[in-house]
Amino acid sequence: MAERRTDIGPPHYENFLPPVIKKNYGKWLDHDIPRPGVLVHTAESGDKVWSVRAATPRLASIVTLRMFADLADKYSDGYMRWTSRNNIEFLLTDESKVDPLIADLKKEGYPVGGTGASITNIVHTQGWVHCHSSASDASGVVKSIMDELFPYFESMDKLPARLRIAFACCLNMCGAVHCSDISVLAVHRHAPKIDHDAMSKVCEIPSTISSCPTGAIRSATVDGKPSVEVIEEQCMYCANCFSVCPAMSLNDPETDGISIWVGGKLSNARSKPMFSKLAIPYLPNNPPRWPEVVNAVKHLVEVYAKHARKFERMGEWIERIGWPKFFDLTGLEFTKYHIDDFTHAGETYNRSAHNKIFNS
Amino acid sequence: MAERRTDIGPPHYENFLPPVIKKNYGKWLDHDIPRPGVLVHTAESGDKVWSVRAATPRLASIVTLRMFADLADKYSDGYMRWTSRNNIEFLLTDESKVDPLIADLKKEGYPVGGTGASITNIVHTQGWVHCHSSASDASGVVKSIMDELFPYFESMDKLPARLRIAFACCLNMCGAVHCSDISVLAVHRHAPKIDHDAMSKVCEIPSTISSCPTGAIRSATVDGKPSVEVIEEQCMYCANCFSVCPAMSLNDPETDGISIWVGGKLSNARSKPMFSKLAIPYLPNNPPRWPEVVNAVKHLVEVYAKHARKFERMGEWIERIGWPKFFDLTGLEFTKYHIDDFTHAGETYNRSAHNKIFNS
Amino acid sequence: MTEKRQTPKLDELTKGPWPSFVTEMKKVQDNPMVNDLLGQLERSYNEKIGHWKHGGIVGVMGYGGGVIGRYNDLPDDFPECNEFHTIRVNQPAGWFYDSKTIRKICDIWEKRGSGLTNFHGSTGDMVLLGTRTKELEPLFSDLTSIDFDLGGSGSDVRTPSCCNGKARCEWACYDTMKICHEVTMHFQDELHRPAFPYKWKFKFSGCANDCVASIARSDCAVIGTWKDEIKIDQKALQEHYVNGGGVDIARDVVNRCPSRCMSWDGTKLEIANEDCVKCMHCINVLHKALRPGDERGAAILIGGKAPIIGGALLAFTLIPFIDIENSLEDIYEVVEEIWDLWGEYGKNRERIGEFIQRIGLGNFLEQVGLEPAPEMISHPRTNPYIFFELDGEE
Amino acid sequence: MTEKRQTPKLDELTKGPWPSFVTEMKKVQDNPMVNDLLGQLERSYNEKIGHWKHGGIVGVMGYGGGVIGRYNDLPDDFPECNEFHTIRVNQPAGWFYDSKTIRKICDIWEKRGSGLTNFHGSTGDMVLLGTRTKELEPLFSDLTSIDFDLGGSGSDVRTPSCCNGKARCEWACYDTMKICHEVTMHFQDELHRPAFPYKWKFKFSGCANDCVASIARSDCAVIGTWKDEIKIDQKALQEHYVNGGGVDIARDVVNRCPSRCMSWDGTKLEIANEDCVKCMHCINVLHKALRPGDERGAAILIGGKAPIIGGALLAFTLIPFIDIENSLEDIYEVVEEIWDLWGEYGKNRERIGEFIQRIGLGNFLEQVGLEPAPEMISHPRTNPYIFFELDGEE
Ligand code: SRM
Ligand code: SRM
Ligand code: SRM
Ligand code: SRM
Ligand code: SF4
Ligand code: SF4
Ligand code: SF4
Ligand code: SF4
Ligand code: SF4
Ligand code: SF4
Ligand code: SF4
Ligand code: SF4
Repeated sequence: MAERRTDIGPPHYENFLPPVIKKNYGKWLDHDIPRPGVLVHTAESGDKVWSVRAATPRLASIVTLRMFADLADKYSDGYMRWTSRNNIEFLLTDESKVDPLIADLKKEGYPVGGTGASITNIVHTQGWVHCHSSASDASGVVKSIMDELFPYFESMDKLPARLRIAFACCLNMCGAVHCSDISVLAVHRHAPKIDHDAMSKVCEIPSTISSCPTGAIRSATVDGKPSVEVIEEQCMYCANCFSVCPAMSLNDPETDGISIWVGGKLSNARSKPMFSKLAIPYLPNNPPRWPEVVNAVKHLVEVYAKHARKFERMGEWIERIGWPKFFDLTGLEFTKYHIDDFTHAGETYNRSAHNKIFNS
Repeated sequence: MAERRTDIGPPHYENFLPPVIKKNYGKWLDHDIPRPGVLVHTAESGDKVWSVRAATPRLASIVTLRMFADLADKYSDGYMRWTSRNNIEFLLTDESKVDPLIADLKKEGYPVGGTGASITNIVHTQGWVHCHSSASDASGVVKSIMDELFPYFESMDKLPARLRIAFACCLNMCGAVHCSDISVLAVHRHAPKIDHDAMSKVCEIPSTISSCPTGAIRSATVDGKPSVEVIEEQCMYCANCFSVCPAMSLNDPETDGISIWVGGKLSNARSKPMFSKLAIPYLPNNPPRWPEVVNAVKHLVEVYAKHARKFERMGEWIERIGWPKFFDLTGLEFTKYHIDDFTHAGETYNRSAHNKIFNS
Repeated sequence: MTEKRQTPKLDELTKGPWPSFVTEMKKVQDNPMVNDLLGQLERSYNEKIGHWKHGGIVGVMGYGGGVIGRYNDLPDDFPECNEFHTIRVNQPAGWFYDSKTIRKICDIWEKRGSGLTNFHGSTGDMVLLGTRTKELEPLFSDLTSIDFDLGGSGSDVRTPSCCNGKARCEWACYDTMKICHEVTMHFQDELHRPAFPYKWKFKFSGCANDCVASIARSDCAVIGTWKDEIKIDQKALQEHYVNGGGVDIARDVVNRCPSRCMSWDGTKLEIANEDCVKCMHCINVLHKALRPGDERGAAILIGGKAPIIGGALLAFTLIPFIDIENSLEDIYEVVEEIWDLWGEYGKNRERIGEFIQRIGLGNFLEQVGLEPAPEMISHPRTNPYIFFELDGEE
Repeated sequence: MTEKRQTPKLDELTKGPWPSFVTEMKKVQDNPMVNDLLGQLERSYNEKIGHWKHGGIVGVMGYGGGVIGRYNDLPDDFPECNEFHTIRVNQPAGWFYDSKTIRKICDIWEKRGSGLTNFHGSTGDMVLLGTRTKELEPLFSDLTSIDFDLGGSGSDVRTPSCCNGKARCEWACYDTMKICHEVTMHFQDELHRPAFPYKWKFKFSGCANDCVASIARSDCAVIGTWKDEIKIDQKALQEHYVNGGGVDIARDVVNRCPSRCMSWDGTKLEIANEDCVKCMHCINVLHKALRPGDERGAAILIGGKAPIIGGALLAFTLIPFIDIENSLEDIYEVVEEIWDLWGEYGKNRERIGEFIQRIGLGNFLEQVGLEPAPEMISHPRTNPYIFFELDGEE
């Protein structure tokens, strides 16, 4: 038997670069987007490469992966890449192969789009498919939303700028929903249910107590066994206790659900990166299609599309018009939940006399 | 003996309004500043009132007050007012009396100015004249600075916009230096010296301990008596303990001194109100003329005057050019003290890739 | 009387163009209190340290505020100013006086104190600087006899102050002096008898220029504003600002508008008023042509303060618009709701601004019976730590 | 094999234009693990709750990370997916593959696991979704035999990721894929053997557009930038953007420049480069005429993270500019200094961003031997609570 190999790291990326990429590495001049989902990059040498970007559900079976490999062999000398948002890209040197590839992809059910001022794939997480912490499914919500927003994926003329959506199934935010134009975040709304039997076996009680940022957990003796209790009013359902102690699950079918956040961005283009802000505190979990969530997201996209100026991301648009106007235009209710009450809450109060109250 | 009167409140202001003010109350149309220190307001009725504004040291003797009363009788029907920044104003209806009044004021040593894009009186506090807490004198520093900046008081063409200076003699900031274009703030830099004898007599020990925002104070027994001790490294010299407990004085001739802050503003004009930010952490107390402080303030005024655009307050100018450039242009040293480390410190980090590093 | 104190260091400060506080003191050096004060201050200048002791509880009968007790720590060296208490006298709104009244005050103060004053203190009071305990009651009686009363100190309503507003300013969106006076009279009890967790300051500015620094220096700032269109006189604009007037309308006004809601094509100025934040800048600069709208009132902002102890705070918008001149009773009601809540749950030395942050603005609104509004915040929360209250919902 | 699970709810999600994860699962439903997974997921859809238990410590020999243990809470109902661990496989930099390699991976995963994957996980790994404990070692051996290794999990260096940078983007200011690969190789030990207070993520973006979300989702974000002039081809500008091109240069570019350092008179575009913050916007929009400068490198930002537990943080500028391709050793040194400090003083589950805020950025810089610079902050402190250190001074 061969020696056990460890610490070898990933294979070198050069192994996987198409020749045109290797040749023009670092010498690209410019790009165009001749149609949604297709980029053409021109190098100093005059070489061109056509990138065809197709949607994937991220959760991919080996059947699909093999199909992609076949397409790569057929169209792009066997090469392909995935993007930072889980789309797949085929890099072609022969323009005439672009249309046939797109047709093949479409036939297989992997539509092409997501470039420029579009809505590309939703960054998301595991949900009920794999995670213990999830307050909703991930893939199902994403699929439901993208089915509805599909026209925005396939086009680049319906929006003032790119619009990025992210989904996470609990406050850990593996989908990094904290900086997206629209963020869909599943939330728990019930304090942890304590498994007192398991507690002393699987958890370290002091570290469980100290894990709570609001100090809601106290030690307690239950049925003669050491355990903890949670003061409901002090719990804001962050699940940090559950992360360190399996006996404190927050999952609850009645009260779990979904919140919607808006106006975040990652890029430094124009404005600095921004966090997403609360738009809708809670919508119910309604599988398999989550209609309330889908409608809310669609509505937000439409209001934005209608009112924002060219090159204005969601958050930039809202900053210009102001939050009162945002709530006005969207018809969303402004509640006490929208007002921050965490550590830096006071920094979010309107500490000025600047104010758009207007009666004509 | 007459009945003891209480809770009568201040006299009604109408008693003190000149007839022209009473007549045109709420019906002013417009104003001009024909020369520094003189405002002329025009009413809808066509009436005009000339306001002549003179500097005072705020600390005024009855001799001076009587002299002002005499001038008021001579020029403004006996009426006068003080401004929110401790200047005195005489309200005249006869334009021809303006120049003679100014001449009289000048003769008495109360120069006229402080309007428009000028440096008006410095808002300040008690200092060694009256307060137990002061880390410097107030009036002496103010006098020294204004002697040097006097040309900016008497003119309106040397600055891009008004420039407001404030002084406070300790962190209580009775001069509200937290929002001035240039703030001069006296600081302690030595932990409280504890008078252990007095402690248990004049202070409540538990409330003294809990007064400290950094938890630097602990109970201790000294010479058999209950007292407290201070952990030096945890003290940032706020003097809150001294406010509640006289036995914890922070005054110290060796280490007390003055810090300089810039870029605050109060008005909502254009930008929202802004806090002042640290420019110079420490300059020594050097009575009677505080040359280091005077020079620093003057330098800041000059750099601002040279570089800012019209209508740009100090803070607006710095926001436009950026803090790196501010430190560059002023030649001030940037130190770890400039980096916030209090409650919301993290909110002041540059959380973006926006950055003006430039090498041509 | 002891001999005249020599003050070589202080004498330096009688020189120069700016009026000198030392000169003021010298003008009344005949008063032995002032003579010793000069000596003590010269000592401070030499030693770089103050010589006043911490506080001291003195006052007038029936009042808890208005007098700051002060003793020096060198009673043997400067006995005449060993007792040197400060009297805060509530100024008339807008700091207007007549000569008769000024002379009366001077006469009283000549008799009862040092003859030194602050016109005015930072909060706005007329400050009488330095007297002895035994003079307090007579002084108070003298003052009330000429219709003056003390101001606030300690954990009470502090002396309210205001800009001169409608008295002399064309921009006043409400009658600052009237409202200031009425509020002061309404809360006399709260002003003289400290019963709060900490101090409470009111300040009144007629517009967003905020000439009394209300947003930074008061717990309750009332700032004038309007809610209809800015009035533009296009003719006056041409006359005063196009070709001349020292203003470049595009650069200095349109481009500096914080909400970027103005447009100027060289002949006509237009404002998208629904986007205007009423910052006052365009009106300030083009004052001969622009005026605030007709539907005027005020915004109520809460929670401004100096740094002690959680850090300085600017006040924030609690009520974005109210027709204040006709709604004073409503304001009293809200303020009293707030005081009740703060009185019950506020910690000692916790200003209202810190209290609200501690309990959460949402909870605060609920408690005082105000609806949450997006005008109160610069943006909704970014963190997901929501205290959901399911009871209400289900 | 048990019979094929019926999934009426999930079947709804096979409809519609967007590719369906349910369809993916159905494609490999022959695998009994997937069959049971479908059953379990349908159950979750009915009951609105997940059926996975908390964690489980499993892994491969000698490694502390790379495998996420997972068991369901319905072992009797869905025995085939009771053990359903996730394998994180370190992706090649930039997520480039060839068909041969993809097929090899599929073959291995067909043999050793569910046949379901994530291409890719949020951190960037190739995620193999669902296998049993006993398969872990063989799987690892199969993977290394085709030159793949595991990624990170737990309190270690997480799998670094990068944008495609110089491979296909004209704006890459440094070679993101090369640096990402080298850093990954350099820190193999730290990646496989958790020894930190909490996780540490590296992400590499070639410019301020930040196409891998490094600023929000990594503890150490390396973002390309330049420090000389933006290169303007005035001729190309005329050709592509004046009269046509769909861009209004004044409105869409000059007016949207965050530092307002551009001017455009209809024929010539000028940039005051010393004021440019390198935000990329003008280059993005006018890409046929504008390019980043020649003196290229990167900024190093520290401390980005999701909300747990002190609230989400964006990374902040620690090193405003470094010629990264020629200074990798310096970066290693700084990073290791940081790890030493954090390792010693960081609390359990305290990300570096929270750690720095707790100890203070000033102190942090001192400890790791970096000079304070105003580029690191948006503005100096506003509160006066300075911990003066007199020793140094005197
Ligand atoms: C392929 C990919 C990088 C990769 O290595 O995988 C990529 C590639 C490009 N990005 Fe990106 N970006 C990619 C994720 C991102 C992300 C990350 C994310 O969304 O999670 C961002 C930050 C988004 C945000 O701010 O929330 C991002 C912000 C940008 C921007 C800045 C947009 C803005 O104005 O805010 C540009 C500039 C532009 O398009 O004008 C840009 C521009 C580009 C260009 C034009 C760069 C070039 O010249 O090659 C590429 C084609 C863009 C397009 O699709 O229209 N890319 N780009 C990623 C494709 C994701 C996908 O499948 O849809
Ligand atoms: C008399 C006084 C109010 C009072 O009731 O006492 C007053 C009176 C006027 N102020 Fe003021 N302001 C007065 C303190 C203030 C303050 C408070 C302070 O400095 O502590 C501010 C806020 C300053 C700040 O932002 O730090 C203030 C910010 C303004 C502004 C806004 C300036 C800006 O662009 O930021 C204006 C508008 C303007 O001048 O264009 C203004 C305008 C005016 C006008 C033009 C209003 C008018 O039409 O009558 C008055 C003459 C201004 C002048 O002196 O040029 N006044 N003004 C105060 C005079 C103080 C003094 O003796 O110097
Ligand atoms: C006299 C005066 C300064 C002056 O020279 O003008 C003054 C003097 C004192 N202030 Fe003040 N404050 C004065 C206006 C202010 C202001 C400005 C204002 O009101 O606009 C502020 C900042 C605004 C605010 O309230 O936040 C101010 C913020 C403080 C603070 C810190 C309060 C905070 O919450 O941060 C203290 C500390 C305390 O209350 O224990 C304080 C405490 C004091 C004490 C009573 C000292 C103490 O620790 O007990 C000072 C007595 C000095 C003396 O011996 O005469 N003084 N104080 C001002 C009152 C005169 C008047 O009534 O007109
Ligand atoms: C698989 C993945 C989600 C996905 O579907 O892609 C994932 C899954 C989990 N994450 Fe994550 N995280 C994943 C990327 C992220 C990201 C995004 C990123 O790296 O760009 C984040 C936000 C960025 C960050 O690190 O701050 C993220 C922030 C968290 C956190 C909160 C960390 C924080 O400091 O706020 C936790 C909680 C924890 O560490 O205890 C967490 C914990 C977890 C755990 C291990 C659950 C737990 O509490 O132990 C999840 C295992 C799920 C499962 O059963 O498979 N995961 N996690 C991602 C890793 C795949 C990969 O290696 O490529
Ligand atoms: S967001 Fe929460 S529930 Fe979703 S995968 Fe991450 S840790 Fe699991
Ligand atoms: S969910 Fe969060 S707030 Fe609630 S008890 Fe657990 S750790 Fe505390
Ligand atoms: S700032 Fe401090 S020292 Fe000065 S008067 Fe106020 S409390 Fe006294
Ligand atoms: S001065 Fe402030 S930090 Fe220092 S011991 Fe006193 S209360 Fe604490
Ligand atoms: S605050 Fe406004 S209304 Fe009052 S004096 Fe100043 S400019 Fe006039
Ligand atoms: S008041 Fe201010 S916000 Fe309104 S139009 Fe004028 S400058 Fe713009
Ligand atoms: S981050 Fe910049 S260099 Fe990297 S792909 Fe995006 S645009 Fe290109
Ligand atoms: S890169 Fe950004 S900041 Fe620099 S000139 Fe272009 S738009 Fe302005």
